[in-house]
This record gives sequence, structure tokens and C-alpha cells, in this order.
Amino acid sequence: MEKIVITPQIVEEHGLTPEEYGHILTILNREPTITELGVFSVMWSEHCSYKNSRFWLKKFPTTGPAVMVKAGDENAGIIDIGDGLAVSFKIESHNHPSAVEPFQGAATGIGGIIRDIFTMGARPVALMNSLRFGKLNEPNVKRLFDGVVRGIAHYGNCIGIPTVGGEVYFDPTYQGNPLVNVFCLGILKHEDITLGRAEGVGNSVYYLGATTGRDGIHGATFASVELTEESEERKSSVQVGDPFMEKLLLEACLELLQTDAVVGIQDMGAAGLTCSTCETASRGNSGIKIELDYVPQRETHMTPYEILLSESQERMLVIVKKGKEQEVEDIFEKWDLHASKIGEVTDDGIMRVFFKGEQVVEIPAKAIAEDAPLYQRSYKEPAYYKKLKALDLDAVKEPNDYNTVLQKLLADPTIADKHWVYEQYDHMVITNTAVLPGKADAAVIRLKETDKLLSMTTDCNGRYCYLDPYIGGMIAVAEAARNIVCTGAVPLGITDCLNFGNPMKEEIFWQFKNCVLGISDACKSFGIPVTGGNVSFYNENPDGAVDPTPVIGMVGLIQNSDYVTTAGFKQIGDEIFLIGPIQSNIGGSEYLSIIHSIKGGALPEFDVELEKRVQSCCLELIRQRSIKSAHDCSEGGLVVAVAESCILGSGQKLKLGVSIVLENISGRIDGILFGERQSRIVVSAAPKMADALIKAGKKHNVPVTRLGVVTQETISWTVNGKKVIDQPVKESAQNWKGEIERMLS
Amino acid sequence: MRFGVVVFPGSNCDYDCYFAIKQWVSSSVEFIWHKSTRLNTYDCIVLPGGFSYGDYLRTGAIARFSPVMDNVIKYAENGGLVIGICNGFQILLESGLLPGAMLRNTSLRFVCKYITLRTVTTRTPFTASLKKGEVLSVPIAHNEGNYYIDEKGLEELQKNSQIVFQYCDADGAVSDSSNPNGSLLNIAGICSKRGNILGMMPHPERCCDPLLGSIDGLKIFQSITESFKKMQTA
Amino acid sequence: MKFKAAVVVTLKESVLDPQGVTIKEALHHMRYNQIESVRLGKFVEISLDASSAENAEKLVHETCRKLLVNQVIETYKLQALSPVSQKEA
Amino acid sequence: MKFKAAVVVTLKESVLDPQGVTIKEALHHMRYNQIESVRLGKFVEISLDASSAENAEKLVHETCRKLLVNQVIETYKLQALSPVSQKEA
Ligand SMILES: Nc1ncnc2c1ncn2[C@@H]1O[C@H](COP(=O)(O)OP(=O)(O)O)[C@@H](O)[C@H]1O
Ligand SMILES: [Mg+2]
Repeated sequence: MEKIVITPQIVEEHGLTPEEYGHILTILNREPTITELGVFSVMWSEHCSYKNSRFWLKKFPTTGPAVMVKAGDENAGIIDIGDGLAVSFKIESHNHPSAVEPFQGAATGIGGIIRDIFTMGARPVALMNSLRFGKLNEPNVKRLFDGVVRGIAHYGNCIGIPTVGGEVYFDPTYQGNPLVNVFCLGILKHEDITLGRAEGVGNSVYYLGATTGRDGIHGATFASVELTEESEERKSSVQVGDPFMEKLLLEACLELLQTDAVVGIQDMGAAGLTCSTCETASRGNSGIKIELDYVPQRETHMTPYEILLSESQERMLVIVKKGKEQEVEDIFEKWDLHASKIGEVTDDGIMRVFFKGEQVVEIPAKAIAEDAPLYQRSYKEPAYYKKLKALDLDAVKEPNDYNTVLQKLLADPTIADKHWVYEQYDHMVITNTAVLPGKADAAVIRLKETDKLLSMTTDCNGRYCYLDPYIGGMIAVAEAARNIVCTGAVPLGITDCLNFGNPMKEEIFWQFKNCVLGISDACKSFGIPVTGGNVSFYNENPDGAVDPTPVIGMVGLIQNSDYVTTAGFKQIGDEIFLIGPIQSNIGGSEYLSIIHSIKGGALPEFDVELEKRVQSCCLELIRQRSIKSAHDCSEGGLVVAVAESCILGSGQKLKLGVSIVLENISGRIDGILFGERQSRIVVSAAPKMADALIKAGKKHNVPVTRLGVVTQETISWTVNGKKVIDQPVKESAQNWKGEIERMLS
Repeated sequence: MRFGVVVFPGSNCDYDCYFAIKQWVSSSVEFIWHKSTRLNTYDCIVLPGGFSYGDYLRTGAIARFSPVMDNVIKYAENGGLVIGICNGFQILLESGLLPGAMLRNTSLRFVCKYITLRTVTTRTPFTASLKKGEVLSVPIAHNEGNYYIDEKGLEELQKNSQIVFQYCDADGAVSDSSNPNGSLLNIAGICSKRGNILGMMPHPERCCDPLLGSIDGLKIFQSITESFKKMQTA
Repeated sequence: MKFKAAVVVTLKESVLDPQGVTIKEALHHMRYNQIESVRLGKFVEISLDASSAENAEKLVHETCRKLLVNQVIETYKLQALSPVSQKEA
Repeated sequence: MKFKAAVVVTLKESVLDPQGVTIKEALHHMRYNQIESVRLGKFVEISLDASSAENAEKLVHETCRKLLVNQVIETYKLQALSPVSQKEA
């Protein structure tokens, strides 16, 4: 092979700084080959090494009595849920691929997150997706939204894992930079935990799954240095997902793990073969030797550089005990999968790669996997921050027609019902979905053969994080926990997906740092560990960065099905209460944005201690069976939450309404109605339970206010003796349920 | 009564069927690997839903050539009970055990939701314990449930009372507005002439447990066991 | 000898093509009103090994009838079949 | 004037075609081992109205680029374009 001289230009094109290159020279004690440079460049990329974020991510609390595998140690964390069972869950971004090709980008995102979970030995049983797009009336947004939803549906439905929940926001900040974050949860027995380790000298390294092509090999210019003309023209930045292949991989791997033939297993995700070989070797304190000639290839004349860096989907690396190869090959054969032994575990701590008999890589595995550079980026408070906070909202005129405001908010695509989305997803396969999408603040799945159920949600309001990254980060955790609690669950842990702009910009990094601290402090306060996550930077275009969007995926445990609680009102005559403070300002609200076109104002006051008390109070009432429904107040505030509970509780014939009367209200009416103060839950209960609610409020030291009563057909709000809202439920339901479809057709 | 649930590569409701049957219908239920060729120990064969072979090319097209299918065909020809659910129904169509074919849903979208079904005939073992006209609430989850058959074929179906389920509204009325996928005559399920083979798009195995919202699916499985009992004693 | 075959599979005329209809409507939305109808079929490219062109043709027809085409709703046409020179392959 | 156009849309060579691969393997299971590869594409038949063959061609290319073809992963070829006699149409 022709030898390529590494020039500063090539180094730069590989995204490595001169200092980083110097570090490489020290590690190797010589110049790297072009292939080795490629290996370092992908392993030390932001995506694999978290070099710009790791310092701050260490602030997260990662331990707890139930944590079995900690964040960062493996592909995903694991939490004990009793009965000898555990859960593994994780969220990941696929923003950039989805922007280029929404269908395949989203589909391969699902494929990737599922692999992360089953490599842990867990059977994936639930998916969620957290999506953000620009304004839905933009044709390009429609195309992206449609493509992403179809892509998720394509992959998730085919592989047979239900998509049980998620969220969708539409805001101009995501115009041109859609966010596609996908979450997967798996269940496993304690004894089935599998680690991504290459251990035991002489053990075999197997390559399993799809063939390798020139997919997703990074960069463009440097590639021409080595790649042949053929590769240039045949290179594809878009990967096509093959959910059928992944289904076979999933079943074969889980079957494999029931034997004692497997030492370790790791998916080939970002940085493909490179990452999986050096990470498994590094974790196992071993070396690894592979021969690229045995790697099944889809295209001709691939170079070692290309084979190592390819990001072709649906591939796994399996470390097999010496002597057990046949047992393993039989299982692959059963599933019609092609497996190929590509190398073995060694004891010299070196990752060695051979191609046509020649050694093309010789690097200490630990050095690439663990000695990645670590930076403390500088940060600076953005200019907008104090200005927006100080915005005088008293100047905002209160509308005189609140009926119209309510209808506009219900029809706001961010607030509107998402059945257009979740009905395209198989959300019932595996027959565990005890609370279907749309029925409660979080999805609930049962755990077969136990009394327990799991609750899960994703949450983040990017606008809050823009206006106040620290509080916004805290609120993301608090809201997720509140959603979990509203279904009758106790939070177990979170996974986070941190979507930000360019971290080299000090103002962006300031947002990042403060969001991380907010999340971290909230988690510590709640006692909820972070079990893993993902960072996605560079979500920006010439018009600017997206609002800081640290999406929280949270999982909770419900002790038994008696506690499962949904959001819809249940019966005429039931009384409606608010647990939590009733006063709110309108800063940062969807109301302010939609009705007054203002993005700003100070966020309503947030007190994490109050939040915790509100949640404890709600959970206690659920466990006493004192309340029949619980729904948290989020976008759209109190009135929207109540309207949703009416609509969700209504059947085809009977429409539930409300009659709400509030007296002695001071301050802005629109704040009470549409403000988005946190720590508020709307519940309903039989009239005879009223005392129990008031008592619980006193006990937990939280305000509990009787709002009114469940009626029929009409949503009616009277404030200080004046009827401010009077609307047929039917009309509200039509606006809320139909708007997304109307906008797309 | 001994049930066998066939597992094709890409089946994903196999375990759901197994679990629902085991828990609510019969303790005797086994998986049948698609490469298996012995079926005679079973009293009812279930072809489950999912995406056999990824549904690549056409739904059910490749699974139809799995080794097990030759025996399923023989088994059915001998009068054995076969129920194909969703992808299983599509496989039955591709294999020629049931007439017609599936087209893409007219919405061109996958659709997963509860729908209501009207029981058109009770002459099959799968519906014998139901009431004629009985309305069931059962989920669907498919991309290709738009049943098609040519005019002559349709006449045959009607003449032989082979239409078993139709999509309907909550009151049992069959109308365009209650058709979720464009299916001809709102057809949701059909049977063979003899009535021993049923293909249906909705998923009864998803609604056997009260915890999951509806137990109407159980009625179909119970009908199978009751009919079987009767056949045994007859 | 290596051959390459191109097969076109289309829905029978009598069968409604939901995809084609939707594409046509989308084109009308985009103001391409001159488009009067669209029908969507499959294009299958097959590379195969056979002792003669005749055998290759026979093989392609067989795979079409058995697997590639559902004759209840579809018809097909073998559009092209040509030998591939060793170099190309 | 009425025209009929036939367009073939295929995945770019470098792009994985999971369907094609699976179909090929299925054919192998059915003992058609002579089949070396299968790639699946789309066949689109368009009927349209245009003032000239030239305009018809322009229109077809436009709809391909705008809607029918996802140029990130696909390429297409206008296979045929021919006027339809009034009677046929
Ligand atoms: N992208 C999505 N995928 C699946 N389900 C979704 C998605 N977006 C929203 N949903 C479901 O729709 C319901 C309402 O979501 P959302 O409006 O975000 O609720 P809330 O404001 O109460 O958190 C939830 O059950 C949620 O899981
Ligand atoms: Mg929400």
C-alpha cells in the first residue's frame, strides 16, 4: 500500500488539533499511519470522547442503592427493580442524520439505541421519542416531521418494540435544526447482565450482522487523500436501516447470552469497528488483534481506513470463549445470520489491525479509549440573558376573550393531541402497555409475571432553558418526576440527551454548563441517579443555535396496578382540586409565545423543595386511592390541563365538562389561567374524599385548592364572579385532536 | 387443547400469542420454529403477527416459503384449525390458503389503535361462541390491511359466508367512516370455505387481559377451545 | 455466464393503487395539474449465473412466478436480459 | 397532447438495499443459488398532458426531482416517454 505522509493539513482535516496530534506522537512514539490517524480522530471526536463535556458531566450524581451498572461504564446503565429484575435504559440523539434524511436518519437512530440496550443483556420492551421541529406551517418542517415519524414507525414497528410515549415541540428555534432523540428501555434478570469486555487471551472475536460498506465515513476532504476515486463517488453519508436484520441480531444475541459461551458483547455504533474493538479491549484490560480481510464487505476495494471507520448499521462484536465457537456459530446459523471470526483477544494491551497480512494499526487500546483529551471550555453569560429576564410583562395586555385564547392554545401543535404521531407507532406489541399513549402524563407498561409496572416519560422545555438554563434544567427533571408521580410511580433514574449549539462559543457553553448544573442539583435533591445519556453539540445554523434542550428521560416504578393513575376525569360530580400553588406569572409560557408573540420574561418562581412536597402529596393520595385522576400543569397552564382532563375522560357519547369557580383571586387573571408555574397537579376525587385531600395538603405543607366539579358538555371558568371561559367540550376536543392532521393535509 | 405458535424470522407477536394463550386459554402451548416440519401434535396452529422477513418485497411473501408452510398447508387441508393474525393473515393470503391479497392502507400510513369489529358469521370454530352481529373492541396495527379481491372472488366469499369480521362503528354499523385502511367491504377477517382457517388483521391476543383495557380478544380464543371440545365429543 | 435481468412488476389495471393516487394528489397540490395519473410498481434488478441466455430467462420467469410477483394483484414484464462481460462483473 | 412516461427509481449503488439482500437470501433458501444479487427499485408510470414532448420530458424530470425521487439515496432514469393517441387515452 502506498504510504501517506501525515501533513498538518491532514491532521486538521481529521478534526485534531496540533496539541492532540502531539499527544498521539507521544503515545505511539512515532508517526501514525493514515489508518491510525483515522482511528484516533474518530475515537477522540466529540461524539465518542465527550472531550468538551465530560468535565461537567461528572457533576451528575450517578450512584444509588439500586444502581447496578453506573453511567459511563458501559453502553447503558442498569437499575435494580426487585424480584431479581433490572432495567436498562438510555436516550440518544440522531439530530444531524435526521436533518439530512429524516426517514433513514430517525430509523437508524432507533436501531442504534436498541442495540445499546440489548448489548447489556436486556430485552428491549419500550421505545420513546422526543422530537423538536420548526413551525409546523413551514413546508420543510412538514416534510421533516412526516419523515421522522415514518422512520421511527418503520424501524420500531418492524422490530416489534412498542413506542409507548414521547413528546413533540414546534418552535422556530428548531427551524433547520430538528432534534430527534430516541429512548429505549430493556428488562433483564440480574444474572443476565452482559458487559462490553474483551477478556481472556485467545478468546475469539466475532463480527456479527450486516456487511460493511462505506457508510457514514466522516469528513470529505481528507478522504480524498487516501480513498480511491471509487470510494469518493460511492461514499454515502446516509445509512439505510435494516430493522429485520436487527431483529435477528437481537434474538440471536439474547439467545447467545443464555449460554456461557460469551465473554462480552458490544454494538458497532459510532466509529464502528474501531470503537467496539478498542473499547472492549480497554475495558477488559486486554489487547485485541483483528484481520480486516475477514470482515464481510458490501463494497469492493475498501481500504483498511474505510473498513475501520465505516458506520454501517446492524453490526455487533461478540467475544466468545475459546472452545465455545461452535455453540455460538450454531445459534447464528439458526437465525440465518452470517458471523465471521475476525480476530482474538491478546494480552499485550495493544489494538492490532491487519490487512492483507500487513499490520496497519498498532495502538495501546487504553490510550485511545481512555486517554482522550479533556477540555474545560470557557463560558460567558450571553447578552440576551439579563435583558429577557427583565422584560416588563405588566405591559402585556390581558385579552378580553379567553375563550379564543383557550381554543388557540389547544390547537397549538405543541399542545395539541399527538395521536397523529403515536397511532403510526405500534404502541401495544409485547402486550405490556397498561396505559396507552395520550391517556396519562407518562407511559405505563406492566412487568409480566410480577405485580409491578414501569412508568416512563421524556421532558424538556427548551424555552425555559433558554430563559434560564439552570432553572430550566431543574424544571426538566422536576416535570419528568411529576409526570412519573402522576401515574402512581416512584422515580428510579434518568437518562439525559443534551442538545446544544456549538460548544466552542462561550455563550453556548454557558448554557450547557448551567443546564448540567441544574439537572445535577435537581437529581441530587430528588435523590434520582443519572444512569447515562448523550451529548449533541453543533445544533446550529447560520441563523443561530437551538434553544438549549436537555431532554430528560425518566423511568419510575409502580408497585402494583391499583396505583396506576391516568389524566382523564372519570365521573360527573367528582370534585377537582389543584395540588400546588395557584398563582403564576406568564413569563416563558406558551401563552405568551403564541398569543403575544413574546419569548421572554422571568420564569415563574420555582422551588424544588415545594416540588418534592407536591409530588409526595400526590403520590400519597394515589396510594390511599383517594384520587381518580392526576394531570400535571405544563404548557398552556391550568386551563389547558383541566380541558385535557375533560377531553381525555370523555367517551364517544358522554362529554365531561367542568364548572370551576375561583374567588378572591388577586393579580393577573391570564397568569392564573395560562401561566406555567411548576409544581402543580390537577386531580379529581369523589366528593367524600375532599377532607382527605385537604388533610394531605396540610400534612405535606402544600396548598390544595378546590377548583370545582366535573360536569357535562361545557368547560366553564368563573373568576372573581366573572365568567371568563364558557366553551362546549366538543369544540375544544375538535381543536385539540384535529389540528396537527389539519395542518399536514 | 394443544396450541402451536409458529415463529418466523421477524415474527414479533409470537410471544404475545403464546403468553395470552398460556395465561388465559390453555396451558398447552408451544412455539414452532419455522424450519420445523412436524405439526401433527397440535390442535390449532397460530400464525402470529409481526414483520416476517421484514415484510420485504410484500408482506408475508417470503415467509410463505419457510419450510413449515408446506406442512401448515397440509395440516389445514386435513381440516386442522389455523388462525393467522395480521402478518399471519398476510402469510395465509400469500400461500393461497385464503383468497385475495393485501394492499397498502389507503392512508399510506401504519395505523395502531383500537377499532370495533362486527362478527358477521358464527359458523366458524373461531366465532361459534360469539353472537352474530356481536361487536368486539380489538386493536389493529398494520401498514397493509387493505384487503383486496376481485369481483368474482368477492361473490364467492359472500356466497360461502367466508367474511367473518368487518370493521364497524361502536354500534355495529359498517360504514366508510369506520374503515381504517380502505379494505374492500370493510373486511377485517375471512375464513376458508370449510371454516377451519381464519385470517384476521386485528390482534385478539392484545386484548385478553383486563389490565390492558379490553378482553374481547379472549372471546375468540375461548370460542376455539369450546368448538374444539364440541368436535372432540361429537 | 453472468446475466443481468430487469423486471418490472406492476399492479393489475383493475387494482386500485393507493400509492399512485396519493402521489398524483400530492403533485396536484404542488400545482402539477398536468399529471393525470401515477401508478407505482416495482423494479427488480437481478444478477444471476446461467449456462445460456435461454436458461437465464427461464430462471427469471420462475422466480417471478414463485416469489417476486403476486399474481392475484400484480403482473410483470421481463424488460431486459443481457449477458455481463466478465470484466464488468 | 397526452403522454405516458416510465421512470425507474433505484437506490444509489453505494446504499444498502436490505430488501434486495433479503430477497436474494430467500431465493437461495428456495435453492435458486444461481441468483447472485437482487436490488429493488420503483417503477413509476406517469400519464400527463403537455404541449410537446419536450415539455412533457421537462415536467417528468421536475416531478422526479421534487417528489418522486429522494436524491439523497436514490437515482432515477426516465426510461420511456411516448405520446398516447387520443383513442388509447
Ligand atoms: N413523539 C411521540 N411519540 C409517541 N408518543 C407521543 C409523542 N409525542 C407525544 N406523545 C404522547 O402523547 C401524549 C401527550 O404528550 P404531551 O402533549 O407531551 O403530554 P404532556 O404535555 O402531558 O407531557 C403522551 O402520552 C405522549 O407520550
Ligand atoms: Mg409535555
